[in-house]
Amino acid sequence: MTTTSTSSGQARAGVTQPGPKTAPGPLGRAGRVVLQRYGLVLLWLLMIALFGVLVPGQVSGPDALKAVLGQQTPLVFLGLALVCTMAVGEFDLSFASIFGLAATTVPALVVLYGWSFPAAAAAAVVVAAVIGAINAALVVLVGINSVIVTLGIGSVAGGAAYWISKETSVSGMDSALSAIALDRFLGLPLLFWYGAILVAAFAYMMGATPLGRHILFVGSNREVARLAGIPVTKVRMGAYLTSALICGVGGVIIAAGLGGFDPATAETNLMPTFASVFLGTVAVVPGRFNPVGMFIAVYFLLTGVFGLQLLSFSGWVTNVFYGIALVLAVTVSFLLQRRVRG
Amino acid sequence: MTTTSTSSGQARAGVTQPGPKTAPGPLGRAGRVVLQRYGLVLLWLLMIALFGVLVPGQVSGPDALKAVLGQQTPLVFLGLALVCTMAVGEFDLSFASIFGLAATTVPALVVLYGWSFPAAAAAAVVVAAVIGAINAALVVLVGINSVIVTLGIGSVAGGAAYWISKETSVSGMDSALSAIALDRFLGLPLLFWYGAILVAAFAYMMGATPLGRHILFVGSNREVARLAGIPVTKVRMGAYLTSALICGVGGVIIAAGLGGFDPATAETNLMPTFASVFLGTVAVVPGRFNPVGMFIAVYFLLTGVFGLQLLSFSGWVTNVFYGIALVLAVTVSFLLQRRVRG
Amino acid sequence: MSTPRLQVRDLSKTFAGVTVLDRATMSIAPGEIHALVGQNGSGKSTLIKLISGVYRADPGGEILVDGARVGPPVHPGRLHQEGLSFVHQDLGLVADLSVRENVRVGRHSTRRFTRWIDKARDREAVRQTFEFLGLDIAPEARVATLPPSERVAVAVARALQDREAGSGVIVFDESSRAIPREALPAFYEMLRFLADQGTSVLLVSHNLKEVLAVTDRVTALRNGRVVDTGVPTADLDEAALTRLVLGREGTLDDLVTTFPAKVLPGEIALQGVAGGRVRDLTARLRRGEVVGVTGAVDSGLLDVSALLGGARAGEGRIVVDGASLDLVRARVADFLRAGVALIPQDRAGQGLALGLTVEENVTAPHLTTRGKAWWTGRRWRHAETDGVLDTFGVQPRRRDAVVATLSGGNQQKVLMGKWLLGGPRLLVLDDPTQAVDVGARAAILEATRKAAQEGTTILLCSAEVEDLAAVCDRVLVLADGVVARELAGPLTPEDILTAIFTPVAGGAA
Amino acid sequence: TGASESPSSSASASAAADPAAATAREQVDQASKAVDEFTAPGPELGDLSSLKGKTVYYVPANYKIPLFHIVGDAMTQALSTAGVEVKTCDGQASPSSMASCLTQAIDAKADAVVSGSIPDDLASVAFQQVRDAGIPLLYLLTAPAGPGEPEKVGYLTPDNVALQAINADWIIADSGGQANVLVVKVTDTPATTLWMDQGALAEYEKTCPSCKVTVLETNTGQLQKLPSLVSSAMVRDPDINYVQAEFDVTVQPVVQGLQSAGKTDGVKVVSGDGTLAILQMLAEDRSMAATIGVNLDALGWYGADQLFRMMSGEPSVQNLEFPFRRLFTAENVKELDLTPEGEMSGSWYGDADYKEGFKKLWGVA
Ligand SMILES: Nc1ncnc2c1ncn2[C@@H]1O[C@H](COP(=O)(O)OP(=O)(O)OP(=O)(O)O)[C@@H](O)[C@H]1O
Ligand SMILES: Nc1ncnc2c1ncn2[C@@H]1O[C@H](COP(=O)(O)OP(=O)(O)OP(=O)(O)O)[C@@H](O)[C@H]1O
Ligand SMILES: [Mg+2]
Ligand SMILES: [Mg+2]
Repeated sequence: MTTTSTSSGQARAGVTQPGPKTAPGPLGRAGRVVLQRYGLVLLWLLMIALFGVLVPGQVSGPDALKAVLGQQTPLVFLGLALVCTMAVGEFDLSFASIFGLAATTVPALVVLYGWSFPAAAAAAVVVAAVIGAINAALVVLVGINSVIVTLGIGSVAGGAAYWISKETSVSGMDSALSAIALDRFLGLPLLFWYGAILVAAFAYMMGATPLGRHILFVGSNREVARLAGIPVTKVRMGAYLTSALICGVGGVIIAAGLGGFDPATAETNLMPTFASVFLGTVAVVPGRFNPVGMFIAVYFLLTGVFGLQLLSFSGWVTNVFYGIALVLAVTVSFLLQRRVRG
Repeated sequence: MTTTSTSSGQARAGVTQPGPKTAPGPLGRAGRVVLQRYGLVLLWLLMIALFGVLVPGQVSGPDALKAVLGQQTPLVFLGLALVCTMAVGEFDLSFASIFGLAATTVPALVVLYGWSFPAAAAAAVVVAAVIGAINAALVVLVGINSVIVTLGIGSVAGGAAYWISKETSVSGMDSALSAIALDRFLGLPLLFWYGAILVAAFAYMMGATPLGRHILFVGSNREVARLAGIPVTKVRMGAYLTSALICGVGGVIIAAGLGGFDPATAETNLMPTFASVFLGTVAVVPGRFNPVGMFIAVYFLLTGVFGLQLLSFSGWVTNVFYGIALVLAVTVSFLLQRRVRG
Repeated sequence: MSTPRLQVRDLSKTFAGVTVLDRATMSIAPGEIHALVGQNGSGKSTLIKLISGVYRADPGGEILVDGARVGPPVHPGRLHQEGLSFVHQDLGLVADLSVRENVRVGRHSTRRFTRWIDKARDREAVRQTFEFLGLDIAPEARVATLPPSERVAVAVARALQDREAGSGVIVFDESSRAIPREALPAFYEMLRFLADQGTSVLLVSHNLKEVLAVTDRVTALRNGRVVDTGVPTADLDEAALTRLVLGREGTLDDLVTTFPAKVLPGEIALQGVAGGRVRDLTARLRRGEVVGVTGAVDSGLLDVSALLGGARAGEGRIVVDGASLDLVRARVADFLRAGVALIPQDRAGQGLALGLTVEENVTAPHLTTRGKAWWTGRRWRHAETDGVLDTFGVQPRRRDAVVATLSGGNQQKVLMGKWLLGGPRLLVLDDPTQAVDVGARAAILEATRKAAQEGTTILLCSAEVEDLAAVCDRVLVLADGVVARELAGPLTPEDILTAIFTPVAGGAA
Repeated sequence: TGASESPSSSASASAAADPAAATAREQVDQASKAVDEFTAPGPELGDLSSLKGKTVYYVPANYKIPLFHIVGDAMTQALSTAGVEVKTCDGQASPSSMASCLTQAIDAKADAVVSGSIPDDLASVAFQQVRDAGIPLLYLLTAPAGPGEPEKVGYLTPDNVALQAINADWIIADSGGQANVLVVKVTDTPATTLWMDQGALAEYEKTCPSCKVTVLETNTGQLQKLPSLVSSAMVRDPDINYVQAEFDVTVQPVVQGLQSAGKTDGVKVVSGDGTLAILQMLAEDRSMAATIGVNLDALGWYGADQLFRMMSGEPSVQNLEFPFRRLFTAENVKELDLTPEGEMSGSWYGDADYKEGFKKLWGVA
């Protein structure tokens, strides 16, 4: 028995020839790994250089970078939320609306109904979690197609946001609250650091803990995961709930930073988030949804848009840019995968 | 062997008890079929009656019905476009943007660039077809996930619409052109009849021709269809192209009817269309995407929204209504299916 | 006798009012290899899924491991501690992860404070498990790079790890289907080794030879009821086992003699067919002849049917009665026009659209030839479907039954009917008896023979030497992508087996 | 910061030197005054009792914008004095919805239709159908005048071109004619484009040769893109010290853009509409320096007046100059009642009691 397996293993090893082809010297190999994992970062630097050349006049590089990293964008939060669900093999089209609902609930409760900020913030997060739970129940427990469920529930959440805000953009929260999001640390707003810390925590969880491995297995084959004793239902429901919670917290922070929120703008985050998450799969852990890749991708895309705006392209370019980035990212990732998987 | 099968079949039948339960007399049976196929129509009548009671004041029923059926809505066209792709098992999130691009192209070319209407209309349809072809190429030929591709391409199409319209709503086409869409026949605008005729044609095609069966097979199991000699690639590409063409034609007609178009509004048709198409699967040919079911569902939903408006609900209620309708429709359809399958 | 390792008492399962498992009871002793056999749809997988907690059992009934009650309800998360482990039908490995990650999933060791996965301890645990199995597989190797026999070992290692030697039950539901023939001896050896240590093995299988050769005792299910349990295999022969499964005699007659070949005018030539592992397949097939194609896993056998049925791109040509079909250019539709039809092995993936009805499935390939472009027609569809239902005795006999609701054997019959309907000139069968019970197997092989008599040339691609011996007039044995041998009837399974595994002079082994 | 220096103190020194700034200053002072007296827009109306139970269809371009709620509510209140009912049909910022609403009004045999900022050419066909059906039609917040018989078609809008010009004047005055301005132009409709072009941009061209003007185009359907557009403009030209926004809805994204560019200090934002939230920012001295407002409540009452005229067969008032507008700055914002009640009452614009005035004019008091 022992000999059989071993010998056949050796035979196979003989066939694959792990000689010059698979190991092109340790240096070349390391180079390839860096290129594959951090190609996106290189591309980013390249893009920055390109814009530096193209943009007319003397634009200060550090200022531009600060402006990009300092944007009051929920994209990192939303990207993380989407990574949560996509990593366990689910789809989600409702995260932007959940975020919008939470972000609207806070100022609506504070300004229109006179709640205190902490109470309103807690309520917003609870509301987000409830929507996440509905998603989870319909997709995981009942077993309905996740694209449809999240499309529908997203629409309901969007409607709820309009309802609670009395159909307008609410603003007028105490401006002192904006410190929560906008106070600067090392020249960048706290919002950026929250995102960075969350991403780091998630990257640790996904990469180094058993839960992360469980998520990977659930995402790759549910039945197998179940037989391996992984609580698949719990992991999947947990993904929807965590995703909704992140959206909720993101909404609260963004609303505090802005002093209010316009529910109509929530949906517009859908495309950039998808583009970031899929672009993120070509970086750091190629072929897998991963938080750090997503983080890099968010700022890669924001830089792109900002650069195009510096070149005086206006509105429409953004849509086209995100759309093309998404399709390109997925195509490249797909073709890479195909090469890897054989 | 034959005997065995028979006996095991009988044993099984004995367990299921196909007595009073499965054959409740020809009349009861016909009743059940009608209920299953036309339950949505009954529900529609019920809803109309309910609104009749609830709406204050004397709203004339026929007037209200005329108002619903006479709406300048692209939903029937978009629903048909979506049925095309969903029936062959593909997803499409770009149809609304393709429609928007076509509907923007016409007035933009006519008003901003001085083209003649026929030339502009032709250009709009060609543009729509090109976008459809790009979708088809990426999904069918390259093999990328259709949700992602159509999300991305939809964003590009949306950006293109903003670009061609110079980021504003364009209007000012010759109002005589509106006759194409708005001239009345039997009290209803031509737009309604175009939709009805197209739906009838598609229903015939899907139900009674080999092409319809082929579509069914491709949608149900691509590989099986391929091995049955069905030109799967052609059918799938055809679906994306036809879908885009319908969106294009719909866009031209709507733009002519309105005398102009605002690209920002195209996306708002996404939810209602999904809701209609999925709601349509619980009617006429239960469990399958079908044009007539979709047609009924469109007017069912429009009646709902109209009734809510008469009750002075508007805005957010619409989003919630469409979202819930979609989720409910799919859940019911799914649970029915599960019962049928055992 | 000591406490049984696994005991199942009075387990029932009802789906939507249909009882598919009725008070099943069985008992497995420590250190035995126990087979679970039964016709398609008799409830084997359902029983396994009740034990693993995928389905919730009807009220009443018990599952006991070493005398301790573990359910129902079964808690999937606790199964491993309770001593039950399951090997997924397709082994369930994620190919681009390492052996360590695949084995340890679900029970990673962690460092105390960081909750970080302790790779060193995991590696050690994996090494220990393999050591116990007597294997030497590098824990950090990617699963994708392992040969099939080692992949089986990885799946088994996952099921067995952290267990005291000789404890627990390991369950395989038709896993041997995922194991190539060459790796089977090693697999059986591993099972025996485990049993000798005292671990119990529960094996679901349709392969009666395997059951007789490998297992100690047998439990048989029929129509959801246990008809006999704990029968020692030593007391059984193939006929008795068949009787146990079917409830009647089910000898595989010599179909070749019962339905002798009628030689008819006409000939099909395969010329230089190549693609995948097939390098050159050249042969002449007479009309009305059943020709077998077989070989080892890497002989190219797995690619033959797909090539000849147009399912994958290849080179060479098929000449049907003088009309040539160029494989480079031909589409599936061209194959069909030339009268070449393929019945693939993967019923759910390639053979039938499970969500559609019997009639829709049966008539699908014939719509363009029998219907008009603007009207499919109705009468011919009803008539032809009824014909298939009658010829093959499909149960239930309903045109509008959704295929997914039929049992596996009946689905296979519908699949055969769908393709025989067109009266093809060449029918390429790919292992048509896979996962099919002995009764259905006989029916399918009989239909094959009958079709040949009616003038269809049959090419049966299979590794099942019994099937080949039972129906083939001739057998072509592939080695290294070319026809290495040709055996003429009358054939015995042993002859064919020997031919497959005897190296060809000058060729690669 | 921004609004703490009032234009008078900062500009007075340089104003003497710069004649452009002096002219602008006059305009600004004029526009900052309150209106304390009500002047009837037209002749008295006869007996309105016949209008009882009639229905007016109000079709706002986008009911999600607060302005339309305020105007609609005021109009509803005013019309109800004569027993006229209002039905609202949301145009949802979509021409097809707008057209559907207008068709719906015709089908429901409405007695008058109000276009809430929907210009004729956005749904030209449907508007034509309304006119063909002989239903009185009031264009609210589009153009001051236009085609149509006065008995059947009325117009009512504040002079938006002038409003944007006044904002420009404030910036010119405040900077002493040396402003570096970022103008955020809203391209929603040809009208909104025209207001900025002929109001502000023309004003800079005409009266402020040393001002530097950069124009950003945006669309209220795409406000999410505005922050980074603003911050990229700030990065491109860090010396920009004024932002002139067209409407209050664009202020929040503008401020957001300034924040991410790290430019919240030293850039003054000016806008138009005078909504409560923006006035609060102004009062709290956060980024805002001025906003020109229109008494929307009064606008609703003026609209009702036009409707009453047409519904009782009289001609609508032509080229009506809407008087209730005011430029709010750090100087006069303190005297306002910055509460939702204050906003609703119209008290910010002066003591003129237009409600009583109208009721007398209509004979319903
Ligand atoms: N989820 C389900 N819903 C309804 N019926 C089911 C379900 N799963 C199985 N069945 C039915 O239960 C019966 C037993 O199925 P099971 O899968 O246990 O058979 P099996 O013995 O494993 O057959 P095979 O040898 O083909 O694998 C079949 O008739 C099947 O149709
Ligand atoms: N009839 C059924 N059909 C399909 N899935 C089922 C059925 N019954 C239970 N399950 C699923 O099997 C799993 C086990 O269910 P159960 O309630 O026993 O687990 P649990 O107690 O939550 O598990 P844990 O031991 O991890 O806490 C759940 O995921 C449940 O959704
Ligand atoms: Mg089974
Ligand atoms: Mg439990």
